[in-house]
Amino acid sequence: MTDVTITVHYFARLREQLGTEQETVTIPANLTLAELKQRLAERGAPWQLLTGERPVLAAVNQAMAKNATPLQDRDEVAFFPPVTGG
Amino acid sequence: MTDVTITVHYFARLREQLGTEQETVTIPANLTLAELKQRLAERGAPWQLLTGERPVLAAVNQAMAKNATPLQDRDEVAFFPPVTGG
Amino acid sequence: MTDHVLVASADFDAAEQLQQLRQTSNATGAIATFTGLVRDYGDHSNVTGLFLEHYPGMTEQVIHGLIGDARERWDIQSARVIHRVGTLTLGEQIVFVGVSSSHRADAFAACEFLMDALKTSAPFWKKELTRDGEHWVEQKDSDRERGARWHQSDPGDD
Amino acid sequence: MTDHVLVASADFDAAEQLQQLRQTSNATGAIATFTGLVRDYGDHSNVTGLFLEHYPGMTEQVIHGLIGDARERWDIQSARVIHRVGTLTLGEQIVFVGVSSSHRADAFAACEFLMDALKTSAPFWKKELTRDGEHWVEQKDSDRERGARWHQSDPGDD
Repeated sequence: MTDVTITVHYFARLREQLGTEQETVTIPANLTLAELKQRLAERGAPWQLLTGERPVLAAVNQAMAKNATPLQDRDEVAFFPPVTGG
Repeated sequence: MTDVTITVHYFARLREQLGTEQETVTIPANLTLAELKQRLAERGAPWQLLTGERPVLAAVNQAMAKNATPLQDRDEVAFFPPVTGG
Repeated sequence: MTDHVLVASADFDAAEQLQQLRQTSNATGAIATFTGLVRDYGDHSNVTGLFLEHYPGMTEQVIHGLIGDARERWDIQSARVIHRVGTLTLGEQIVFVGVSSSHRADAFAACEFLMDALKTSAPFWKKELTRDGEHWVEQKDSDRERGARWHQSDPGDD
Repeated sequence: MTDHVLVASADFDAAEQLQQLRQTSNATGAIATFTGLVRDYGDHSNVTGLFLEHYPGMTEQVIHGLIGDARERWDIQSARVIHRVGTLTLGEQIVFVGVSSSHRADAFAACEFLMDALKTSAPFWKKELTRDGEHWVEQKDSDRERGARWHQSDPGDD
């Protein structure tokens, strides 16, 4: 199975807790968003925050996305806490 | 019974139709607003508009008033159509 | 906490009103405003202007009373109401209502309540000036219904 | 019919926004606006400022989408949304939403809908800066409820 490369952005509290604003990740093609979160969480603390109790929202290519969304090459993924603007 | 003197103001469509903006009227003390309207309507056309089908609102001393309100000396009475500001 | 009520023929500066509302308090988090303009149709089409009449003295009292009603129902800080009278042309400002509050829900509700109440409770009368003549505007059922809406949750209210 | 969406760290002139909304069309009779300010308390007291983060690109898309949603539901002419990001101090403007319409009910509803939607659907995150430190603001149940309100009359809506 071909590997694909995606970028992952982290925002707000999550960005601070993970100490990461953006990274490039190589994953197998057609991995879902849920599987990506699981893989990242396996890095150990603090990454298990992605699958923890506090809600983490996700966007793929700048649109809100659900856990079942399959990821494609060059996708832009973002993880963030519930929004609090306005 | 003592007579009292009141001022009567007319606004908007009513003012135009009656050709009167303001007048001073001498009436018996304790006449009600309804009785005042009746007396004015007895002047004949166009004054019967005050007791006609189209609604006429009234204020006494610059507060909305009901037909049963008794009038006192120096009261400021106003008759006008439903309001349409804003 | 100071409110401001003005009925005048002169135009007003909505920007200045907004600025005043911003300076209410450090607890002000929300400002809702409404501006009404002369548009090209109303009861009739081809409206070129409006003539607005009011009952001097009573108007201002009624508006202060409406602000008092709003203050009893919502947590608001300052309210500013300006209503013009006389002859206005297409596009001109007719009315401004601005409310400041700590919370947006209160600012929105009080602002909309005041606008609805101005339409049904304050002694103003509007005459439309059109190419084909002029005529007094009739009070709308929709305005009466919108005004009545605010009383539905207060069964004891008159 | 032109809408305006701006996400920027620079302050904005609400007066200019109002002026733009006034010039929409001769059919514009109503302009509703909302301005949000940094107030001295939020999740914590003694707030001295806010830090606002957003998701560049996605934010603007989401806001344009929300304006599209508003346009489907109400008869609105123009909508302008400005949201600031970065560090803001007490009393500063955070957000402006302005909507023009022929009718006041539509202007009010669309303006309030857009504000509620910004709080629950646009990728902004607020951090409160207080004398005792800083902390990310939590999303409020009340905001979720206010956001959900707009969907209640659309049973087929997601």
